[in-house]
Parts: sequence; C-alpha cells; structure tokens
Amino acid sequence: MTDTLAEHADPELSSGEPLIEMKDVGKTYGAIRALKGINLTVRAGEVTCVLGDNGAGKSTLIKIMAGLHPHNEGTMKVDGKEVSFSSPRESLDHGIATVYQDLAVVSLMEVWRNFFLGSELTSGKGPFATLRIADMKRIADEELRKMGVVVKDINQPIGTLSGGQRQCVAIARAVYFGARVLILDEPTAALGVKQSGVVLKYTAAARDAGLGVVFITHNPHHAYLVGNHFVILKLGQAVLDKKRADVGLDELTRQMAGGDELTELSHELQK
Amino acid sequence: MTDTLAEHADPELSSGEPLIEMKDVGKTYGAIRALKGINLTVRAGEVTCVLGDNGAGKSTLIKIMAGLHPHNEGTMKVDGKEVSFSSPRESLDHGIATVYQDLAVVSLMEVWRNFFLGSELTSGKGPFATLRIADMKRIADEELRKMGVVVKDINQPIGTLSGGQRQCVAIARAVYFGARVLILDEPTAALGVKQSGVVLKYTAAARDAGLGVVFITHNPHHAYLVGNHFVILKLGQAVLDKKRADVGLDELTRQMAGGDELTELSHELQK
Amino acid sequence: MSQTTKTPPSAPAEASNRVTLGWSNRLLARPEVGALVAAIVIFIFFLIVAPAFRSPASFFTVLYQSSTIGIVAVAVGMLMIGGEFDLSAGVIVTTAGLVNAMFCYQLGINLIVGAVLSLVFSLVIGFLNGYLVVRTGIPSFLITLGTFFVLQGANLGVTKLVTGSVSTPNINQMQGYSTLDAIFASSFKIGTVTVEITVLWWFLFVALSAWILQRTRIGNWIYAVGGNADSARAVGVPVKAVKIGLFMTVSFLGWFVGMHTLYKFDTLQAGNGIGNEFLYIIAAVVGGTLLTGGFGNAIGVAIGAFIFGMTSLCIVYAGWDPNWFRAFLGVMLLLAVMVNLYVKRLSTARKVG
Amino acid sequence: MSQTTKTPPSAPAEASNRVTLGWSNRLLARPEVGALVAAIVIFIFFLIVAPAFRSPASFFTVLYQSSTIGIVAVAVGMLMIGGEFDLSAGVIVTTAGLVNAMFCYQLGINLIVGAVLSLVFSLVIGFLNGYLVVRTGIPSFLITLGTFFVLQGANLGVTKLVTGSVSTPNINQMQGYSTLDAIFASSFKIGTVTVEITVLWWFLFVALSAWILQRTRIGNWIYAVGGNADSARAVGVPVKAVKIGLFMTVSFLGWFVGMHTLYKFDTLQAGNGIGNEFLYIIAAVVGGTLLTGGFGNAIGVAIGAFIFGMTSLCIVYAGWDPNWFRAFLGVMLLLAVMVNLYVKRLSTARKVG
Amino acid sequence: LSACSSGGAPSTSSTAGSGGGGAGDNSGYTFAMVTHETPGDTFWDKIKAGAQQAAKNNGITLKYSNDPDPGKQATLIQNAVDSKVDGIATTLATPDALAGAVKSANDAGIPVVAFNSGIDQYQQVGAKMYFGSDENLAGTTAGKRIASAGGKKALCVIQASGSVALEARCAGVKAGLPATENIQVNGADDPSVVSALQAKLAQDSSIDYIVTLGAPIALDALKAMDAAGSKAKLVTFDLNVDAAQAIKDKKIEFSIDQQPYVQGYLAIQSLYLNKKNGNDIGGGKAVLTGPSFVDSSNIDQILPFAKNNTR
Ligand SMILES: Nc1ncnc2c1ncn2[C@@H]1O[C@H](COP(=O)(O)OP(=O)(O)OP(=O)(O)O)[C@@H](O)[C@H]1O
Ligand SMILES: Nc1ncnc2c1ncn2[C@@H]1O[C@H](COP(=O)(O)OP(=O)(O)OP(=O)(O)O)[C@@H](O)[C@H]1O
Ligand SMILES: [Mg+2]
Ligand SMILES: [Mg+2]
Repeated sequence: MTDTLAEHADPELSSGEPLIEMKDVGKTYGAIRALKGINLTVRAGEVTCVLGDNGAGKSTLIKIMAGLHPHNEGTMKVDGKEVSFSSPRESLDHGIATVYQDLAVVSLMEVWRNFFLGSELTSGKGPFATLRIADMKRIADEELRKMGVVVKDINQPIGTLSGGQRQCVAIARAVYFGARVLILDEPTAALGVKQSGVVLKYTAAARDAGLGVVFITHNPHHAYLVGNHFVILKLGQAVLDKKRADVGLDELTRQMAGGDELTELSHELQK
Repeated sequence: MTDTLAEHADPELSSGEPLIEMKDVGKTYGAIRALKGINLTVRAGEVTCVLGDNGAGKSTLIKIMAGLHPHNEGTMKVDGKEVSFSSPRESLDHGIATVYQDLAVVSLMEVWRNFFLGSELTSGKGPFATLRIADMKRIADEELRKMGVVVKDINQPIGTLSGGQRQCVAIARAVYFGARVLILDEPTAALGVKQSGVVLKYTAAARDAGLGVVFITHNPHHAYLVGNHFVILKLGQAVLDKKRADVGLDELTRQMAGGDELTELSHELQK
Repeated sequence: MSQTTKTPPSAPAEASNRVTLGWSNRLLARPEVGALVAAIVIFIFFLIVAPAFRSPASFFTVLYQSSTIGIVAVAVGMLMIGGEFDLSAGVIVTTAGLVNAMFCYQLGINLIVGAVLSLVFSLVIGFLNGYLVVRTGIPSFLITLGTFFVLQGANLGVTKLVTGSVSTPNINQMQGYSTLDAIFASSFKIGTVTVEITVLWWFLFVALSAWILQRTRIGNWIYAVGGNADSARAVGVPVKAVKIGLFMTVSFLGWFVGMHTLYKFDTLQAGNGIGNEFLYIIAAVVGGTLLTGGFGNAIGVAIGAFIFGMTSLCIVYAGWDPNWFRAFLGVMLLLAVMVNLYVKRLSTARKVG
Repeated sequence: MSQTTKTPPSAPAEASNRVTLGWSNRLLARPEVGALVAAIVIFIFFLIVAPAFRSPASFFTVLYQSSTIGIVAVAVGMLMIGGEFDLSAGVIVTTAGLVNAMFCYQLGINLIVGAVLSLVFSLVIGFLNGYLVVRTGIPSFLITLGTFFVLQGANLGVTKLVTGSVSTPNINQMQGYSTLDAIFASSFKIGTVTVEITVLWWFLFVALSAWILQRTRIGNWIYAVGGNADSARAVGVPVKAVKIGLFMTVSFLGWFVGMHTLYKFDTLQAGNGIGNEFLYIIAAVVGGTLLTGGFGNAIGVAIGAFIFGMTSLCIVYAGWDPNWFRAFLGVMLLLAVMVNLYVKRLSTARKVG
Repeated sequence: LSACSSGGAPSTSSTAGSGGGGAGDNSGYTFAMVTHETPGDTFWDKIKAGAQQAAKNNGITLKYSNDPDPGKQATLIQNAVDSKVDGIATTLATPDALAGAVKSANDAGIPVVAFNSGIDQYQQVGAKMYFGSDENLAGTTAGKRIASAGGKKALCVIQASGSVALEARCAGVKAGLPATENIQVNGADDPSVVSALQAKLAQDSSIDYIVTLGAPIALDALKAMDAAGSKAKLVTFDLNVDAAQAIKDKKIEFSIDQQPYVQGYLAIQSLYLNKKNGNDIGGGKAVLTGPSFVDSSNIDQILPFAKNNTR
C-alpha cells in the first residue's frame, strides 16, 4: 500500500516546508457564517488534525483548500503564492487531493471509472486520447485490494457498493493521486475498525512520504494516533491550535467535550 | 430527552417479549447475494447490536425490518405474526422507527417538515387535514435542543445543515416516533464525541423504556456500552451471535478484527 | 431515567449563534417572488410600449388568456413539484371535450351525463398515466409522451369514425347546454369590462392548490415525493398514491378546461390542444417550480401563466411584427427566468446582522 | 515504510465471494440491448403486417428516414448523457440552412463560403446555449426553450424580411452547389436500391460517438458530468467546458442535417424543423439513455432513431388509417420502452452461480 | 343529424380495398395520395371524402398519407414508390422540395398528378395534371372584392406559422387590398385565437375586415369580434357546416371556396382515366376548382352540400 504513496509523492517535498497557509480566512454561505478568522498552516511531512462538533465548519474549511468553494475573507497561500481557487482542478493541479464527506462518487459509473475520474490514464494527449482501460481496471483493483477491499466486480456501478466500500474507493483514489497534500474529511466515519486501521496507516505513510496531510475526524483517539498538529473548531472559529508536544490526548478529548462525559456515561449506562 | 421516549413508548411492552423474529432470512439484489440464513430476535427492553465489516449486509438487514426491501428467503415475524412488509409505512404502523445510513432527509424541505414527514400533526383526519404548523415547529426545535443541536433557523432547508446535524434530525425523529422498536444504522458515524454520547444515552433510555433497539455500529466500544445481545455479520452471514453475558469487549473487538490490530497499529505508528 | 438527564453543556452557547432571517430575506426566498418581480417588470414595460394595453378591458382579456393556460398549469405545477411531467395534459383537454360532445350527440343524451362520463374518462386516463409511471418506474416524460401520441391519434381517429369529419357537431341546441355553459363558459360585466368565469375558477383553483401545498398533510407529501422519493417512502409517505393522485389532478383540471372550450365554442376540432402541454410547463417553471421537483408553489405558477398570457397578447397590443412573434416570446421567457434567478440570488447573498 | 505493510488478513477470504458475471448478464445490462430487442420485435411485426416493407428499397427508405433523425439524435443523446436538454435542436437545423441559402443568394457568394459561415453561426448558438446554462444554472430545458422560440421567430422574421416570402429561393444554380450537394445530399445505387449518403454519415457519426463515449477521456467526463456534476467537478472534471462542448456538438450535427436538407431540396421553408427536437429526445430515450443523465450510449440512440423511423414509415407501408397514425406511434413507443425495461430487469434479476 | 349518416366505417378507412370491392368497376389499381395536411383540419376531410368517392366508384385501393414537413412529405412519396403503387396524387405546397421525389416516381414509371397547390410549378416538377385553385389569385380576388365593398383595412389571420400556402393567400389579399396586415395565431387552441384577435381589434380600431384562412378560425373570429364589440366584417376561406350557416345568418360576408371535394375526386379519377385510357384532363393546362364565392346569394343551394361534406 505505502509503495503507492512513495511512488506518487512529489520527490521535492522537504519536511516542514509550509504547503498551504491560511490567514484570517472566513466564509459565509449567503446569510450563514460558516468560518471566521482561521489561521492554519499545512506543512510537508505533518498531519494536521481538524476536530470539532457537528456544524463547526470543518468540511467548509477543507472545501476551501480543495477549491470547491472560494473563501470570501482573508488570504490563502499555496507553496508561498497567494491563490483563490476557482475550481477543484486548480487545487488538484497543485498536487492537492481530497476525500470529501458528502461528494464521493458518480453512482452510475463503474468502480474503475470512478477511481480514475478526472485523472484518466490515456495513451495520448488531449481530451480525445484513448483510455488505457485494461491498465485502469488493474490498478483500481490493486489499490482497492491493498486497502483490504475486494469488490465483486470492478465493472459494477459504484452505486451498488455499500457505504463503506464507496468511501474506500474515494480514499484509495486520493492516496493514489495526492502528490503533495492529502485532505481527508472524516474518512473513517463509515468504516469498520479494521479498515479504519488501514486508513490510519495510509495517513501515517503519507506523512512519512513527506506529504502534508489534513485529517478531519470526530475521534480524538484516531487523531492522536497520527496527528502532529491539532486544531479544534467551534462555531466556525478555532478554539485550540496546538502542536502535538503541547497537547495530550486527555486535553483533546476534554476539549471535544466528550472525554469525561464518555467515562461518566459508561458508568451511568452500566447503572 | 428521555421523557420523550417515556411518553411515546408503547405502554404495553413487557421486557423480554420478542418483537421481531427472523428465521433463515436471506436477500439478493439481482445477482448479488447480500444476506443468507439470518436468525435474529429483537426483544423488548433489549439492545441488539449488529456489527460487521463494510459490505457485510448490516444495512440490508435493517432495511428488511424497516420494510424498505422485502426479503426473498426465510420468514420474519413481528409480534408473533408472519409479515413481509411491502412498504416502510407498514413497518412504521407496527411502531418500528428507523434511522437509515443513506436515506436520511429531503434536502429541499424545511427542518421541521422533515422531522414530521410521514407522521404530520394535523388538526383533523384524512390527507387534507390542516397541519398544526406552530406545534410542529416548536416540537421539532425542542427535540433537537434535547440532543444538543441548535439549528440556526428551524425553517431553513435541511440540505444546508452539516452532515452531522442532518443525522441528528433523523435520530431525533426516530426517537420521537418509535413506539415499539428503534432501528439505528450507524447513528454515530457522522457525530462528534459529545453527540455520540447523547445518542448512546438515547439508546439506553429507549431500552429502559421497554423498546426493542437494533443498533448498528462499527465501534465495538459503543456497542458494548449499551448492547444486551451482539451479532456479527460477515459476507452476509452471522458469524457470532451471543448474549452480553457470554461475550466480552475483547472478544467483540477481536472478532471485528480490529482490537489487537489497533493496539499494534498504535505501537507501529508511534514508531 | 429522566432524572439523570442534564442539558448538554454547550447548547446555550450555540443559541447565541442563532439567526432569524429578516422579513425581506424570507420574502425573497419564496419561489414566487422572482416571478412576481418579473411580471411587474414586463407589465410596466408593456404599459409603456403598448398603449392599447392600458385599459381594464385589455387587462381582463389578458386574464382570460392566462386563465385558460393557468387552470391546467395549477395541476401541472403540483405534479412537477411532485417530481413528474405530464405531456398529455394538452390533448387531454380536447379528449375530454370530444368525449362529452360526441357521446351525447350520437346517443342524444343530456350533456350533463356526458360531462360526468367525460370526467370519469379523464380521471381514468390520469390514473393510467400515474399507475404506469409508479408501476414500471419508466420516466413520466416517456409514459405521458406515449399517452400524448395515443390520445392525439385517438382524438382524430374516433372523431372521424363517429362524425365522419375531424370536428364535432354543434351541441348548443342540446339538453343541459345552458347549465353547463353557465358553469364553464359564461361571462359577466363589471362596469364596461367583461369578466370570463374561467378567471374566477382559476383564482379558486390557485387558492385551493396553495392551501393544499402549504397547509395540509398531502401538500407536505407532494414536496417530499418530488424532493426525494426514496427518503419519503422510507418515512412512510405513500409515494405511489401521491403520484397517481397528482396525475389525476392534472386530468381533472384538463377536463375542466376541455369543458370550457366545448361550451364556449360549441364545437371542437379533434386536432386541438397539441403544444399546450409545454405552455403549462413553461408557466410552472417561470413561476419558480423546479424542473427536478420538490420546490415551487401555486402562486408562482399562477404568476407564470399570467406572464405567458400577458406577453403573448401584449405583443399584439404593441402591434409588433407578427413574424417575430415567437422571437419576442422567447426573449420575454428568457428575461422572466433571468429576473427570477437574480431575485433568488439576492435573497441568499444578503448578509444578516 | 513499505516493509511494515502486510496484506490485510481477510482479503483472500473475501475474494472467494467474488463473482464474474456471465457474458449474457453483462450483455443484458448494456443500455442498448433493450432497444435492440424492441427493434427486432417491431421489425418482425411489420415484416408480417406490411408486405410493402419487405423490399430492400423500403428498408433503405427507412434507413434514410432514420438517418435524418438519427444524426442529430447522436448529439442529443450525448448531451442527455451529459445531463442536459436541447429543445432548440429542431429549429437550428432550419436556421443553419436558411443562413446558408439567404446569405449566398442575396450577396451572390459561393455556397461553400455560406456553408462555413452557417457552421460558425450554428456553433455560436450552441455555445450561447451552453454558456447560459452553465453560467446561470438555469435548467437547460428553459434556456433552450427560449432559444427555440427566438430562433423560430427569427427564422420566419428574417426570411420574410429578406425574401418577402416564407421560403428561400432555389439555390441549385449557384456556385459551389455541386460540391456541397455531393457531400451532404447525394445518393448512389447498390443494385436496385438507392442509398442516401446521409445513411453513411449517420453510421460514421454513431461510430465516432460510440468511440468517444466509451474509449476517451472526454467520454468518461460526459458520463460523470451527467451522473453527478458536483462530484465530477470535485475531482477536477471541467464540467462547464464539457457541457458547452456538448451543446456545440448538437448544433454542429444540427447544422449538418440543415445542410443536407438544403442541398437535397434546394430550398427551405422557414417554419420547418419545429417538433423534431422531441423526435431526437425520443430516439435517445428509447435507445436507453437516462433522462436524468449519466447513462446511455451511442448505439442505443441509433437504434432508437431506427425504431422511430421504421415505425413512422411502416405505418404507411402497412396502409393503416393515417388518422390513427399518432396512436400507433404512441403504442409503439410505449411498447419499445416497456420491452427495454423488461430486458433490463431480466439482466439484474438473474442469479449468478 | 345528417352528420351521423355519413359516419361509419366505409368512409373512414383509407384503404377502400374491402369497401370498394362491390362498387363500380373493380379496376384493382392502388393509388397513393400524399398531402401536406396538418392533422385535424376539416378542409382535408373533404379532399379525402372526394378521393374516397372516386376510389370507390372505380374499385381503387387508396393509400392516404400526410406530413406538413416537406422533407417528410418527400419521403412519403418515396414510400409510395417503394410500395409500387399504380399512381400518386400529391399536393405541391413546396414544389422545389418535392421535385426529387416526383422524379423518382416518374423514373419508376408511376404517373403523378398534383392537386390543391403548386399550380405554377406542377409541370416543371413533373406532374402530369393539376386540379386546384390558385391560392394567390384567390387571395387577390378576395382582396379586391373587399376593396370594392368599401373595406379600408383588413386583418389576415394565419393559423399555422410558416405555412407557404397560408402565406400565399394573405399575400394575395394584400395584393388586392394594400392595407392588409397579418396576424399569427395558434390555430390549435381556440381560446387563444379568440383572445389574440380580441387584442388585435383593441389595438387597431381601424380594422374593418377580418380574413380568416380556414372555417374553424372564422368561427373563433366571430367570438372575438363579439367580445371586442368590433364592427368589422368577416371573410373566410373554405367552408364547413357552421361557417355555411354563419354565411346564411349574414355573420360572414362571403367565403372563398376552392371545392376541396372536387380536388380530391378529380385527382384520383384522373389517375384512373390516365392509367386506363391514357386520358389527360385539362389538356396540358391546370384544371381550376376555384376560387368561387359563397355568399348570401348562393348559400341556400350550397348549405345542404356543405352539411353533406361534399362542398
Ligand atoms: N451549502 C451551504 N449552504 C448554506 N449553509 C451551509 C452550506 N454548507 C454548510 N453550511 C452551514 O455551514 C456550517 C458548517 O458546516 P460544515 O459542513 O462545514 O460543518 P462540519 O464541521 O463539517 O460538520 P459535520 O461534522 O457535521 O460534517 C453549518 O452550520 C452548515 O449548516
Ligand atoms: N441496491 C443494491 N443493489 C445491488 N447491490 C447492493 C445494493 N445495496 C447493497 N448491495 C450490496 O450488498 C452488500 C451488502 O451491503 P450493505 O449496504 O448491507 O452493507 P453494510 O454492512 O451496511 O456496509 P457498510 O458498513 O459499508 O454500510 C454489498 O456487497 C453491496 O454492494
Ligand atoms: Mg463535515
Ligand atoms: Mg451500511
């Protein structure tokens, strides 16, 4: 699995260099304010974990980095140059690959077509170049197997896969195409323990291959397993922003307002 | 929150009585076999946890109970009578309420309309009866607040809520309308620790109010906090089916093929 | 249990983030407001360029024209909110009239009996449309395109067979005529202007539809069925019944306009009504109904019909070259849709507080 | 890192559950197979009931009729796979011909220049359609309905203005005629039957479209854009460019048929082409294209056009009462769609192993 | 109730094969009639009625087909050629567009006659004979008659946009009465015809004559004039029962009739005679079936025939 990452990672990445820098970034959807005054740096060879309650603005944050929605306040720099992505293509062209929480796949298309969508392998240049279908099928199948996912038929429409299987395809795709930055929005939410483990390993492997990783999760335990840097959002604003050295799992869980409660809860529920 | 459950629970439930009994139930989607030979009993006052890998058939199982897809092998009894639901309405009429993994809400409709959809409050009988709009807004708002979810405007289209907020609306709805059986398909997947805690409390409260609960999750820890009975599915078949007394958290996690690995993983990742 | 409950700690804090949208934003977010603004713009425009339009009589002629489109459009709009199309809505108007006229004329039966029979017949067609759609899952566009062709052919074929010509005989001497004429096709004077009764019927049907959509359980179901039929079904909404009911509503109001046409003109051409199905759809969509279902309302559809009626007649009032008629109509349509869109953008782009 | 990797333990076990669908299931799941079965059924049916259809000449007349619908339908099918509609596709055919004929006739310019100009003009219209759709987000149904009206009006208005009548002058004496006639409207004999060149063009365009859709990157994008535009955009597919390109493809093939019509008949009526937009859509949908986008293919669309051409002519070959023509057509359409559906059901209902 | 008497199976089926067997001389010919009819106009009923009568009289199998689109009409002619019929009668509303198809019929040795439209080009296109009126001439005559009756300004109502034949009629009216304006209405929707005419009458009060191009539209125009309180006079092309009655009631000034029944009848009859005896009706010239005026002076004789669908 990790050979995929090593093969695809941009070899020029040097650990610690800032890949994405956000300064005072804000975003409103019409009348609804989703983000305000966010400062965040994604560095090569580091995992930046973003945590927060439902509706805190985590997905909005990564959609800005991914070029899905432009931000409407503040500045964002990629590789030191100021950008405001007007389409995800631009973000992808900077080597930023994303797994979205709610925009995974095109249901009617085959698994392998989904895997390569937007980055098809062709035997020529230009939009009319012929697809290398056999290669694409083989690679998609291989990459999925590496994650422990064996779909019954690589030609079946992805809409017939289970929720978790679809999520795996989206993750495998991002890992395969992410050359510099990998953004994962709650990648493990629909996954079982085993597959979650695989995803965490990928995350760590990406970090070690020198990529910058943004990892969004509700699970502070997962976050703490791989994170180098933690940001907690609340109502669109960052309420905690610390390096791993400065924060413990306990504080993280407490900040997520769940740690103590969960223990308490377990007493309560056991009666 | 639990007063909602106590108020709405069917007062005639007696703990331990079988509400849903499945015998040798199987299901195929065209050429794809999703379930085979499932035996499962949902009892009043018990939480039945269903665990399993992605694609194991968990959602398929609960869709059969919920009347969304009919099963095509075996028999299912509800309250002792054999049934084969042809629509979710029939299931709801038996007091079975469900939170689906992928069929939550109608995006364009207001939050409160979604909450009451299919079970509207009216001031008369028949389909042309007038809606009690003010009451419905108030109740929807109250029930969401009980879960710690405060939406900015109860009139906003539910599609503008975050993924987790939408999930909360679906759960609050099921809790409100589930009189005898409550089915939850990965209810906590999109939720933060805090809200997950709330959902677990609801689950326990529903059990204590005498409802039969089916709880699907990837998280054996969550499952073990509330479950009375555990079923693990693998490739559409039950590979473990034990009472709480007969199985420990360790075995559950091992069976989910994750427990040991996660620990191992954490060592591995910490280098 | 309930004693152990405590309010989740951070809920009150979040409440501070809660917004109440100002009335102007709420208003702008409604589906019909864009259409209303477009209607007003077009109205003023024609008041300026078409002097002949500046009289109450002209206004009521426009209302009459709008009502004959608008009555069926009410139902088509509801159907579209429910996520389906009906391309047979135009010909069913003619079918309903033909059935009534020919049945009564050939057998010498009271027209009222024929009108009831025609109603039953229309409802059966609506039912069949709906039943086929929900039963087979084939898109309603195709099913109703099929019924459109079949009815169009049957209108001609049967009429030819029965009367030997492609139009019905004149029925104005038959029993029951005066009653039905009074109900469906009468008009009265207010001062100097003539008000056609269809205008009143139109208002009534719009009000009824608005009430059903907003205030009743079935209205809620219609939105849900159009917005996401799977989710609606999952929470127990009788999706199939709702859809069939909507198709039957369309054929009911189609029948109604069929009666109007028959009793106003006393005779019917078997080839009529073709093409009107699109006017209904245009009215609905200009009025803010989403083509994909789940969004829209009755007032909007009524305004859409009014925009269409006004534009098509005001081009005449303005005395513009009739060869360009369609082109003007197209430009007006695009204009109305764009204004509509612009207004909707405004409503979401504004900041609160 | 890679050394630490181990194959997840249960993967091999899962592989045992893996299925390879039999060739018959794979075949049945293709969009065009249902249409093919329907076409064969209808073909055999008409061979039995219409003796006049049993000759090669008749078959090639049917092919010709199918090709004039089918060429534009190729593009409309691709557009529909891409999730959009084009209601102006019927009139654009006429517009293209009119521009060429009138421009050259009035100014006495070589027809080839006019044809190129007309091509540019058509592409601009296609571009505008696409641009307005992707720019405003208004459904293409509405935008192209607008252009439909505008073009229809302009066809009539401009023709009237330029020629004083509603048809163009005869152009068969003008320079460049013979070249263009040979390209667009010639025919040749094979034995006793006449083969129109449009039939060959049609086959070519179908093959090209099939190849693009299945084998090229842009084809992949078309499916993605129609299946889920948001997801497609999120993985970097240039959604807007693809859609605009599809609209331009429609107007390109519309222009092509416009050229055929002009050079075959040497003159054009300004009111022509209206209504054909639906035939294209019918062909696409009967051929298995999903109305909502994301599914379908070129062969299917071709078969759809063939079914339509065959049905409409064979009703005449069979000598059926033309009053019932539309009714037969409707029944055939419903039949074709149902057979299509039935075959698709078969393909998923069958068990494997 | 005379309408019923003409109803029933024999007169409706286009293939008179079975019905024709008993009557007249059973010639065994099959003739195709191809027109540019937009389905649903009573005018074509009469053409068909005439053709059917001729077919019945001579034991001919008649195959009728129609399409308003010139390209498709050409294909229908080709279709008849493929079916190896013995003769083809066609309208030539768009002579240039149909020339190729007529030629291919001639090449196959199938005689073609034209009727209803195409008076100027029928020979050039390759049709042997022509039966019909001259649309332009008919229009001009009507325009002149209006002018001589003191008409100042006429409104010519076109019920199907882009139709060559209808445009020719209005152009003719304009030639006879220069102050003629056209209006386009949707003939498939009576209420919209009424309101459009009502609007036009309100917009231009100088209109004192309305010319409709089909009998059903004339009846709509009466409603519109009524509603608008207009004093304009009404003139129409073609006839049907109600329009004939309206002429009798003096609501319509006059009708320009081209006797569609005769056109249909002669087209088939001439093919028969040509096939059988080599006859050439008209001797190389067009045979005119109109225009003839129907007004209060002759309506009493014509009304019964109009009711019979033969005039
Ligand atoms: N397209 C949109 N239009 C309007 N409001 C939106 C839109 N998308 C998100 N929002 C609002 O922005 C806020 C932040 O949403 P976001 O999806 O970023 O939350 P999140 O942190 O990802 O939550 P979750 O953990 O539940 O996924 C929410 O209040 C949501 O209602
Ligand atoms: N509508 C469908 N058509 C065809 N196959 C389906 C359909 N729905 C599910 N399947 C298949 O059935 C199997 C079981 O799916 P199901 O959704 O029940 O899994 P699950 O246990 O809920 O997984 P997850 O944890 O990922 O949600 C999968 O292989 C899936 O591909
Ligand atoms: Mg999110
Ligand atoms: Mg599931």
